[in-house]
Amino acid sequence: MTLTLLFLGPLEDVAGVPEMSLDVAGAATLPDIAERLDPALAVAITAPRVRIALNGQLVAPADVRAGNGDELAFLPPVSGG
Amino acid sequence: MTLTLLFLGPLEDVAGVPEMSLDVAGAATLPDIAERLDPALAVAITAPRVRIALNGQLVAPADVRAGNGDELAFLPPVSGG
Amino acid sequence: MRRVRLAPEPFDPHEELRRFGETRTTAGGIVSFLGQVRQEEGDPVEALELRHYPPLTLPGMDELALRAETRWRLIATLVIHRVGIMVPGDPIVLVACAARHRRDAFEAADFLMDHLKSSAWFWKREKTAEGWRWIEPRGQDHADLARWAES
Amino acid sequence: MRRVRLAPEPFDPHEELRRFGETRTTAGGIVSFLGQVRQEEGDPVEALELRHYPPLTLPGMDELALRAETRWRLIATLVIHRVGIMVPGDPIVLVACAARHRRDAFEAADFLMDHLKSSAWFWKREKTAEGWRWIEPRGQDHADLARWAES
Repeated sequence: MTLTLLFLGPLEDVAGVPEMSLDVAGAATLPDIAERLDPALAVAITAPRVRIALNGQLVAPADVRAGNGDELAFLPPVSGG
Repeated sequence: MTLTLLFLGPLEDVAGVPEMSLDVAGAATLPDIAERLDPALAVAITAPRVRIALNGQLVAPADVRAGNGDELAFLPPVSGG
Repeated sequence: MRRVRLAPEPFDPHEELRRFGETRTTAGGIVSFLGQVRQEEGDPVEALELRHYPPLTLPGMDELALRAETRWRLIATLVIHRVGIMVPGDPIVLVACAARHRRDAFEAADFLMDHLKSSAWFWKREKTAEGWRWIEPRGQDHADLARWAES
Repeated sequence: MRRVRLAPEPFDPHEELRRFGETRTTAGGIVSFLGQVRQEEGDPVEALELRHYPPLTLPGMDELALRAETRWRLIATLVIHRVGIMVPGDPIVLVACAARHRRDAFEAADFLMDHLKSSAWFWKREKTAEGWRWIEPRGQDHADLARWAES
Protein backbone atom coordinates (compact mmCIF):
# COMPACT_ATOMS: atom_id res chain seq x y z
CA MET A 1 0.00 0.00 0.00
CA THR A 2 2.03 2.91 -1.35
CA LEU A 3 1.23 6.62 -1.54
CA THR A 4 3.36 8.96 -3.67
CA LEU A 5 4.22 12.42 -2.37
CA LEU A 6 5.40 15.14 -4.78
CA PHE A 7 7.22 18.24 -3.58
CA LEU A 8 7.09 21.14 -5.98
CA GLY A 9 9.38 24.15 -6.16
CA PRO A 10 11.26 25.05 -2.99
CA LEU A 11 9.55 22.22 -1.09
CA GLU A 12 11.82 19.88 -3.02
CA ASP A 13 14.79 21.41 -1.21
CA VAL A 14 13.12 20.91 2.17
CA ALA A 15 12.30 17.30 1.34
CA GLY A 16 15.67 16.66 -0.26
CA VAL A 17 13.89 14.79 -3.06
CA PRO A 18 11.20 15.71 -5.60
CA GLU A 19 9.20 12.57 -4.88
CA MET A 20 8.78 10.14 -2.01
CA SER A 21 6.86 6.89 -1.46
CA LEU A 22 5.07 6.28 1.79
CA ASP A 23 3.58 2.98 2.93
CA VAL A 24 0.13 3.58 4.29
CA ALA A 25 -2.35 1.21 5.91
CA GLY A 26 -5.49 2.91 4.59
CA ALA A 27 -6.80 6.35 3.64
CA ALA A 28 -4.41 8.75 5.34
CA THR A 29 -5.25 12.30 6.38
CA LEU A 30 -2.80 15.19 6.15
CA PRO A 31 -1.88 14.92 9.87
CA ASP A 32 -1.36 11.14 9.40
CA ILE A 33 1.08 11.88 6.61
CA ALA A 34 2.82 14.81 8.30
CA GLU A 35 3.64 12.82 11.40
CA ARG A 36 5.46 10.24 9.29
CA LEU A 37 7.80 12.91 7.85
CA ASP A 38 10.84 14.78 9.05
CA PRO A 39 9.52 17.59 11.33
CA ALA A 40 10.88 20.40 9.10
CA LEU A 41 9.16 18.91 6.08
CA ALA A 42 5.96 18.31 8.06
CA VAL A 43 5.86 22.00 8.97
CA ALA A 44 6.66 23.09 5.42
CA ILE A 45 3.92 21.08 3.71
CA THR A 46 1.24 22.11 6.19
CA ALA A 47 2.00 25.84 5.90
CA PRO A 48 -1.15 27.87 5.14
CA ARG A 49 -0.03 28.99 1.67
CA VAL A 50 0.79 25.48 0.44
CA ARG A 51 -1.92 24.09 -1.85
CA ILE A 52 -2.50 20.36 -2.16
CA ALA A 53 -3.50 18.31 -5.19
CA LEU A 54 -4.74 14.72 -4.87
CA ASN A 55 -4.28 12.84 -8.13
CA GLY A 56 -4.05 16.13 -10.01
CA GLN A 57 -7.09 17.81 -8.41
CA LEU A 58 -6.80 20.59 -5.86
CA VAL A 59 -8.25 19.61 -2.47
CA ALA A 60 -8.66 21.40 0.83
CA PRO A 61 -6.08 20.16 3.36
CA ALA A 62 -8.86 18.95 5.67
CA ASP A 63 -10.30 16.84 2.86
CA VAL A 64 -7.14 14.87 2.18
CA ARG A 65 -7.77 11.11 2.25
CA ALA A 66 -4.94 9.42 0.38
CA GLY A 67 -4.28 5.73 0.11
CA ASN A 68 -2.70 3.09 -2.06
CA GLY A 69 -1.79 4.30 -5.56
CA ASP A 70 -2.70 7.90 -4.85
CA GLU A 71 -0.46 10.83 -5.67
CA LEU A 72 -0.41 13.80 -3.33
CA ALA A 73 1.34 16.94 -4.59
CA PHE A 74 2.39 19.82 -2.36
CA LEU A 75 2.33 23.14 -4.21
CA PRO A 76 3.99 26.13 -2.55
CA PRO A 77 3.17 29.68 -3.75
CA VAL A 78 4.00 29.99 -7.43
CA SER A 79 6.73 32.34 -8.56
CA GLY A 80 5.09 32.93 -11.93
CA GLY A 81 6.34 32.19 -15.39
CA MET B 1 8.33 82.86 -61.29
CA THR B 2 6.70 79.53 -60.42
CA LEU B 3 5.11 78.30 -57.20
CA THR B 4 4.24 74.63 -56.71
CA LEU B 5 1.00 73.67 -54.97
CA LEU B 6 0.55 70.15 -53.54
CA PHE B 7 -2.87 68.73 -52.69
CA LEU B 8 -2.80 65.87 -50.25
CA GLY B 9 -5.43 63.21 -49.62
CA PRO B 10 -8.99 64.09 -50.65
CA LEU B 11 -7.89 67.57 -51.74
CA GLU B 12 -6.34 65.88 -54.73
CA ASP B 13 -9.82 64.91 -55.88
CA VAL B 14 -11.05 68.48 -55.49
CA ALA B 15 -8.08 69.83 -57.44
CA GLY B 16 -8.23 67.05 -59.99
CA VAL B 17 -4.43 66.81 -59.81
CA PRO B 18 -1.94 66.09 -57.01
CA GLU B 19 0.26 69.02 -57.96
CA MET B 20 -0.12 72.33 -59.77
CA SER B 21 2.23 75.13 -60.84
CA LEU B 22 1.21 78.73 -60.46
CA ASP B 23 2.99 81.72 -61.95
CA VAL B 24 3.34 84.39 -59.29
CA ALA B 25 4.71 87.90 -59.49
CA GLY B 26 6.19 88.00 -55.99
CA ALA B 27 5.49 86.62 -52.50
CA ALA B 28 1.88 85.54 -52.62
CA THR B 29 -0.43 85.29 -49.61
CA LEU B 30 -3.04 82.58 -49.19
CA PRO B 31 -5.87 84.86 -50.46
CA ASP B 32 -3.68 85.79 -53.46
CA ILE B 33 -3.34 82.11 -54.28
CA ALA B 34 -6.95 81.16 -53.57
CA GLU B 35 -8.36 83.75 -55.95
CA ARG B 36 -6.32 82.28 -58.78
CA LEU B 37 -7.92 78.85 -58.29
CA ASP B 38 -11.24 77.27 -59.15
CA PRO B 39 -13.73 78.48 -56.49
CA ALA B 40 -14.44 74.96 -55.13
CA LEU B 41 -10.72 74.36 -54.68
CA ALA B 42 -10.22 77.79 -53.15
CA VAL B 43 -12.88 76.99 -50.54
CA ALA B 44 -11.43 73.53 -49.88
CA ILE B 45 -7.86 74.65 -49.26
CA THR B 46 -8.87 77.52 -46.98
CA ALA B 47 -11.11 75.33 -44.77
CA PRO B 48 -10.26 75.70 -41.06
CA ARG B 49 -9.02 72.12 -40.63
CA VAL B 50 -6.61 72.23 -43.56
CA ARG B 51 -2.99 72.65 -42.44
CA ILE B 52 -0.43 74.27 -44.69
CA ALA B 53 3.25 73.50 -45.12
CA LEU B 54 5.62 75.89 -46.88
CA ASN B 55 8.68 74.05 -48.16
CA GLY B 56 8.00 71.22 -45.74
CA GLN B 57 7.41 73.37 -42.65
CA LEU B 58 3.98 73.92 -41.14
CA VAL B 59 2.92 77.55 -41.24
CA ALA B 60 -0.14 79.43 -40.06
CA PRO B 61 -2.39 80.33 -43.03
CA ALA B 62 -1.97 84.03 -42.27
CA ASP B 63 1.80 83.69 -42.47
CA VAL B 64 1.89 82.24 -45.97
CA ARG B 65 4.26 84.19 -48.25
CA ALA B 66 5.13 81.99 -51.18
CA GLY B 67 7.11 82.92 -54.26
CA ASN B 68 9.30 81.56 -56.98
CA GLY B 69 10.56 78.02 -56.35
CA ASP B 70 8.51 77.57 -53.19
CA GLU B 71 6.36 74.54 -52.52
CA LEU B 72 3.07 74.96 -50.70
CA ALA B 73 1.33 71.80 -49.49
CA PHE B 74 -2.30 71.63 -48.40
CA LEU B 75 -2.87 68.96 -45.77
CA PRO B 76 -6.46 68.00 -44.93
CA PRO B 77 -7.26 66.15 -41.69
CA VAL B 78 -5.32 62.88 -41.60
CA SER B 79 -7.14 59.60 -41.62
CA GLY B 80 -4.39 57.84 -39.69
CA GLY B 81 -2.18 54.98 -40.70
CA MET C 1 18.07 52.08 -30.24
CA ARG C 2 15.39 53.60 -32.42
CA ARG C 3 14.52 52.28 -35.87
CA VAL C 4 11.74 54.16 -37.67
CA ARG C 5 11.01 53.87 -41.36
CA LEU C 6 8.45 54.09 -44.12
CA ALA C 7 8.17 51.06 -46.36
CA PRO C 8 7.11 51.80 -49.94
CA GLU C 9 7.07 48.06 -50.67
CA PRO C 10 5.65 45.04 -48.78
CA PHE C 11 7.79 44.00 -45.82
CA ASP C 12 8.07 40.79 -43.82
CA PRO C 13 7.06 41.66 -40.25
CA HIS C 14 8.38 38.40 -38.80
CA GLU C 15 11.81 38.86 -40.33
CA GLU C 16 11.84 42.43 -39.02
CA LEU C 17 10.89 41.24 -35.54
CA ARG C 18 13.54 38.56 -35.63
CA ARG C 19 16.23 41.10 -36.51
CA PHE C 20 14.89 43.47 -33.85
CA GLY C 21 14.92 40.73 -31.22
CA GLU C 22 18.33 39.33 -32.01
CA THR C 23 20.28 42.20 -30.58
CA ARG C 24 18.00 42.81 -27.62
CA THR C 25 19.17 40.25 -25.11
CA THR C 26 19.07 42.77 -22.29
CA ALA C 27 15.33 43.11 -22.77
CA GLY C 28 13.05 41.14 -20.52
CA GLY C 29 10.17 41.66 -22.89
CA ILE C 30 9.24 42.76 -26.38
CA VAL C 31 5.70 43.85 -27.20
CA SER C 32 4.79 44.09 -30.85
CA PHE C 33 1.76 45.17 -32.81
CA LEU C 34 1.22 44.09 -36.37
CA GLY C 35 -1.58 45.73 -38.30
CA GLN C 36 -2.61 44.27 -41.60
CA VAL C 37 -5.23 44.88 -44.24
CA ARG C 38 -8.26 42.86 -43.19
CA GLN C 39 -9.51 40.15 -45.44
CA GLU C 40 -13.02 39.03 -44.68
CA GLU C 41 -15.59 36.94 -46.39
CA GLY C 42 -17.74 39.31 -48.40
CA ASP C 43 -15.58 42.33 -47.58
CA PRO C 44 -15.84 44.70 -50.52
CA VAL C 45 -12.39 46.26 -49.94
CA GLU C 46 -10.05 45.20 -52.72
CA ALA C 47 -7.15 47.49 -51.95
CA LEU C 48 -5.99 50.18 -49.58
CA GLU C 49 -3.71 53.09 -50.34
CA LEU C 50 -1.77 55.18 -47.88
CA ARG C 51 -0.41 58.51 -49.03
CA HIS C 52 2.08 60.53 -47.05
CA TYR C 53 3.84 63.87 -47.18
CA PRO C 54 7.57 63.15 -46.99
CA PRO C 55 8.70 66.35 -45.25
CA LEU C 56 6.38 65.67 -42.30
CA THR C 57 5.42 62.00 -42.16
CA LEU C 58 8.68 60.29 -41.28
CA PRO C 59 9.97 63.13 -39.08
CA GLY C 60 6.63 63.00 -37.22
CA MET C 61 6.96 59.25 -36.67
CA ASP C 62 10.49 59.70 -35.42
CA GLU C 63 9.42 62.39 -32.99
CA LEU C 64 6.61 60.15 -31.78
CA ALA C 65 9.05 57.32 -31.05
CA LEU C 66 11.23 59.78 -29.18
CA ARG C 67 8.25 60.85 -27.07
CA ALA C 68 7.61 57.20 -26.19
CA GLU C 69 11.24 56.76 -25.19
CA THR C 70 11.02 59.82 -22.98
CA ARG C 71 7.86 58.63 -21.26
CA TRP C 72 8.71 54.95 -20.72
CA ARG C 73 11.92 53.07 -20.02
CA LEU C 74 12.59 51.44 -23.35
CA ILE C 75 15.64 49.63 -24.60
CA ALA C 76 14.66 49.76 -28.24
CA THR C 77 11.83 50.88 -30.48
CA LEU C 78 10.87 49.75 -33.96
CA VAL C 79 8.28 51.45 -36.17
CA ILE C 80 7.71 50.42 -39.78
CA HIS C 81 4.79 51.86 -41.71
CA ARG C 82 3.75 51.00 -45.23
CA VAL C 83 2.85 53.64 -47.78
CA GLY C 84 1.45 53.00 -51.24
CA ILE C 85 -1.10 50.46 -52.38
CA MET C 86 -1.80 47.35 -50.31
CA VAL C 87 -4.07 44.37 -50.73
CA PRO C 88 -5.91 42.34 -48.05
CA GLY C 89 -3.44 40.43 -45.87
CA ASP C 90 -0.59 42.90 -46.45
CA PRO C 91 1.12 44.31 -43.35
CA ILE C 92 0.40 48.01 -42.83
CA VAL C 93 2.27 48.77 -39.66
CA LEU C 94 4.65 47.05 -37.28
CA VAL C 95 5.54 48.52 -33.91
CA ALA C 96 7.80 46.84 -31.38
CA CYS C 97 9.03 48.03 -28.00
CA ALA C 98 11.70 46.26 -25.98
CA ALA C 99 12.02 46.98 -22.29
CA ARG C 100 13.33 45.47 -19.10
CA HIS C 101 9.82 45.58 -17.65
CA ARG C 102 6.85 44.46 -19.66
CA ARG C 103 4.49 47.22 -18.47
CA ASP C 104 6.73 49.80 -20.15
CA ALA C 105 6.77 47.81 -23.38
CA PHE C 106 2.98 47.32 -23.41
CA GLU C 107 2.15 50.95 -22.71
CA ALA C 108 4.67 52.36 -25.17
CA ALA C 109 3.48 50.11 -28.01
CA ASP C 110 -0.15 51.00 -27.26
CA PHE C 111 0.75 54.71 -27.18
CA LEU C 112 2.62 54.50 -30.49
CA MET C 113 -0.29 52.76 -32.20
CA ASP C 114 -2.92 55.19 -30.90
CA HIS C 115 -0.89 58.09 -32.25
CA LEU C 116 0.09 56.49 -35.55
CA LYS C 117 -3.56 55.63 -36.17
CA SER C 118 -4.86 59.09 -35.46
CA SER C 119 -2.32 61.87 -35.67
CA ALA C 120 0.37 60.65 -38.07
CA TRP C 121 0.54 62.28 -41.49
CA PHE C 122 -1.24 59.66 -43.56
CA TRP C 123 -4.20 59.84 -45.88
CA LYS C 124 -5.98 56.62 -46.62
CA ARG C 125 -8.28 55.51 -49.39
CA GLU C 126 -10.01 52.23 -50.11
CA LYS C 127 -10.87 50.57 -53.36
CA THR C 128 -14.15 48.70 -53.76
CA ALA C 129 -16.14 47.70 -56.83
CA GLU C 130 -17.29 51.33 -56.96
CA GLY C 131 -13.77 52.67 -57.17
CA TRP C 132 -11.49 54.54 -54.77
CA ARG C 133 -12.87 56.43 -51.79
CA TRP C 134 -10.99 58.55 -49.23
CA ILE C 135 -11.42 57.54 -45.60
CA GLU C 136 -12.55 60.20 -43.16
CA PRO C 137 -10.92 60.63 -39.76
CA ARG C 138 -12.73 58.56 -37.11
CA GLY C 139 -14.25 59.94 -33.94
CA GLN C 140 -12.69 57.06 -32.00
CA ASP C 141 -9.26 58.54 -32.72
CA HIS C 142 -9.82 61.46 -30.37
CA ALA C 143 -10.87 59.12 -27.61
CA ASP C 144 -7.74 57.05 -28.25
CA LEU C 145 -5.48 60.08 -27.97
CA ALA C 146 -7.21 61.37 -24.87
CA ARG C 147 -6.02 58.25 -23.03
CA TRP C 148 -2.48 59.60 -23.15
CA ALA C 149 -3.03 63.20 -22.08
CA GLU C 150 -0.39 64.01 -19.51
CA SER C 151 -2.07 64.98 -16.29
CA MET D 1 -8.71 29.56 -32.55
CA ARG D 2 -6.81 28.84 -29.35
CA ARG D 3 -3.32 27.37 -29.32
CA VAL D 4 -1.84 26.87 -25.84
CA ARG D 5 1.18 24.75 -25.11
CA LEU D 6 4.15 24.07 -22.86
CA ALA D 7 7.51 23.86 -24.59
CA PRO D 8 10.04 21.58 -22.91
CA GLU D 9 12.65 22.61 -25.49
CA PRO D 10 13.70 25.99 -26.93
CA PHE D 11 11.26 27.36 -29.50
CA ASP D 12 11.56 29.96 -32.25
CA PRO D 13 9.10 32.73 -31.37
CA HIS D 14 9.32 34.37 -34.78
CA GLU D 15 8.50 31.18 -36.62
CA GLU D 16 5.60 30.63 -34.22
CA LEU D 17 4.32 34.15 -34.85
CA ARG D 18 4.64 33.71 -38.58
CA ARG D 19 2.55 30.55 -38.47
CA PHE D 20 0.05 32.22 -36.17
CA GLY D 21 -0.23 35.23 -38.47
CA GLU D 22 -0.54 33.31 -41.71
CA THR D 23 -4.04 32.08 -41.12
CA ARG D 24 -5.29 35.22 -39.47
CA THR D 25 -6.14 37.42 -42.42
CA THR D 26 -9.42 38.50 -40.88
CA ALA D 27 -7.51 40.13 -38.03
CA GLY D 28 -6.88 43.82 -38.18
CA GLY D 29 -4.20 43.51 -35.55
CA ILE D 30 -2.00 41.08 -33.71
CA VAL D 31 -0.38 42.01 -30.41
CA SER D 32 2.42 39.80 -29.19
CA PHE D 33 4.56 39.63 -26.10
CA LEU D 34 7.86 37.81 -26.09
CA GLY D 35 9.59 37.32 -22.76
CA GLN D 36 13.14 36.10 -22.74
CA VAL D 37 15.83 35.40 -20.18
CA ARG D 38 17.67 38.68 -19.69
CA GLN D 39 21.32 38.87 -20.54
CA GLU D 40 23.06 41.84 -19.06
CA GLU D 41 26.64 42.90 -18.60
CA GLY D 42 27.69 41.70 -15.18
CA ASP D 43 24.45 39.81 -14.57
CA PRO D 44 25.23 36.86 -12.33
CA VAL D 45 22.35 34.73 -13.62
CA GLU D 46 23.73 31.85 -15.65
CA ALA D 47 20.55 29.86 -16.06
CA LEU D 48 16.88 29.81 -15.18
CA GLU D 49 14.69 26.81 -14.54
CA LEU D 50 10.93 26.65 -14.66
CA ARG D 51 9.22 23.68 -13.05
CA HIS D 52 5.58 22.89 -13.53
CA TYR D 53 2.97 20.44 -12.29
CA PRO D 54 1.49 18.78 -15.39
CA PRO D 55 -2.02 18.08 -14.07
CA LEU D 56 -2.56 21.78 -13.32
CA THR D 57 -0.17 23.93 -15.33
CA LEU D 58 -1.35 23.43 -18.90
CA PRO D 59 -5.06 23.15 -17.99
CA GLY D 60 -4.67 26.39 -16.02
CA MET D 61 -3.11 28.14 -19.03
CA ASP D 62 -5.87 26.89 -21.26
CA GLU D 63 -8.53 28.14 -18.88
CA LEU D 64 -6.79 31.51 -18.72
CA ALA D 65 -6.84 31.82 -22.52
CA LEU D 66 -10.52 30.93 -22.46
CA ARG D 67 -11.16 33.68 -19.91
CA ALA D 68 -9.43 36.17 -22.20
CA GLU D 69 -11.57 35.04 -25.12
CA THR D 70 -14.69 35.48 -23.04
CA ARG D 71 -13.71 38.97 -21.94
CA TRP D 72 -12.43 40.41 -25.22
CA ARG D 73 -13.39 39.90 -28.85
CA LEU D 74 -10.51 37.82 -30.11
CA ILE D 75 -10.08 35.97 -33.35
CA ALA D 76 -7.19 33.84 -32.13
CA THR D 77 -4.96 33.34 -29.12
CA LEU D 78 -1.49 31.84 -28.87
CA VAL D 79 0.29 30.98 -25.62
CA ILE D 80 3.59 29.13 -25.54
CA HIS D 81 5.47 28.78 -22.26
CA ARG D 82 8.84 27.17 -21.75
CA VAL D 83 9.55 24.76 -18.94
CA GLY D 84 12.92 23.32 -18.04
CA ILE D 85 16.33 24.95 -17.99
CA MET D 86 16.97 28.11 -20.02
CA VAL D 87 20.01 30.30 -20.56
CA PRO D 88 20.16 34.08 -21.11
CA GLY D 89 18.59 35.07 -24.42
CA ASP D 90 16.25 32.04 -24.50
CA PRO D 91 12.55 32.74 -25.04
CA ILE D 92 10.46 32.00 -21.93
CA VAL D 93 6.99 32.94 -23.04
CA LEU D 94 5.20 34.02 -26.17
CA VAL D 95 1.66 35.35 -26.14
CA ALA D 96 -0.19 36.61 -29.19
CA CYS D 97 -3.74 37.87 -29.58
CA ALA D 98 -5.38 38.55 -32.92
CA ALA D 99 -8.46 40.75 -33.04
CA ARG D 100 -10.41 42.91 -35.41
CA HIS D 101 -9.81 45.86 -33.11
CA ARG D 102 -6.42 46.55 -31.65
CA ARG D 103 -7.67 47.59 -28.20
CA ASP D 104 -9.01 44.07 -27.66
CA ALA D 105 -5.71 42.55 -28.73
CA PHE D 106 -3.63 44.84 -26.49
CA GLU D 107 -5.74 44.31 -23.40
CA ALA D 108 -6.04 40.56 -23.80
CA ALA D 109 -2.28 40.11 -24.28
CA ASP D 110 -1.59 42.29 -21.25
CA PHE D 111 -4.14 40.33 -19.19
CA LEU D 112 -2.64 36.99 -20.23
CA MET D 113 0.87 38.08 -19.30
CA ASP D 114 -0.14 39.48 -15.91
CA HIS D 115 -1.80 36.20 -15.04
CA LEU D 116 0.90 33.94 -16.47
CA LYS D 117 3.51 35.89 -14.53
CA SER D 118 1.71 35.71 -11.21
CA SER D 119 -0.88 32.99 -10.92
CA ALA D 120 0.17 30.27 -13.35
CA TRP D 121 1.51 27.04 -11.88
CA PHE D 122 5.24 27.62 -12.30
CA TRP D 123 8.12 27.53 -9.88
CA LYS D 124 11.28 29.30 -10.88
CA ARG D 125 14.86 29.05 -9.80
CA GLU D 126 17.99 30.83 -10.91
CA LYS D 127 21.55 29.66 -11.15
CA THR D 128 24.40 31.97 -10.22
CA ALA D 129 28.01 31.27 -9.24
CA GLU D 130 26.63 30.33 -5.81
CA GLY D 131 24.34 27.66 -7.22
CA TRP D 132 20.60 27.35 -7.68
CA ARG D 133 18.15 29.50 -5.73
CA TRP D 134 14.34 29.44 -5.77
CA ILE D 135 12.62 32.72 -6.66
CA GLU D 136 10.01 34.01 -4.24
CA PRO D 137 6.67 35.36 -5.48
CA ARG D 138 6.87 39.12 -6.02
CA GLY D 139 4.63 41.72 -4.37
CA GLN D 140 4.17 43.41 -7.76
CA ASP D 141 2.23 40.37 -8.93
CA HIS D 142 -0.74 41.16 -6.73
CA ALA D 143 -0.84 44.71 -8.04
CA ASP D 144 -0.72 43.34 -11.59
CA LEU D 145 -3.66 41.04 -10.97
CA ALA D 146 -5.70 43.71 -9.23
CA ARG D 147 -5.76 45.65 -12.52
CA TRP D 148 -8.09 43.03 -13.95
CA ALA D 149 -10.58 42.63 -11.10
CA GLU D 150 -14.03 42.66 -12.65
CA SER D 151 -16.00 45.51 -11.19
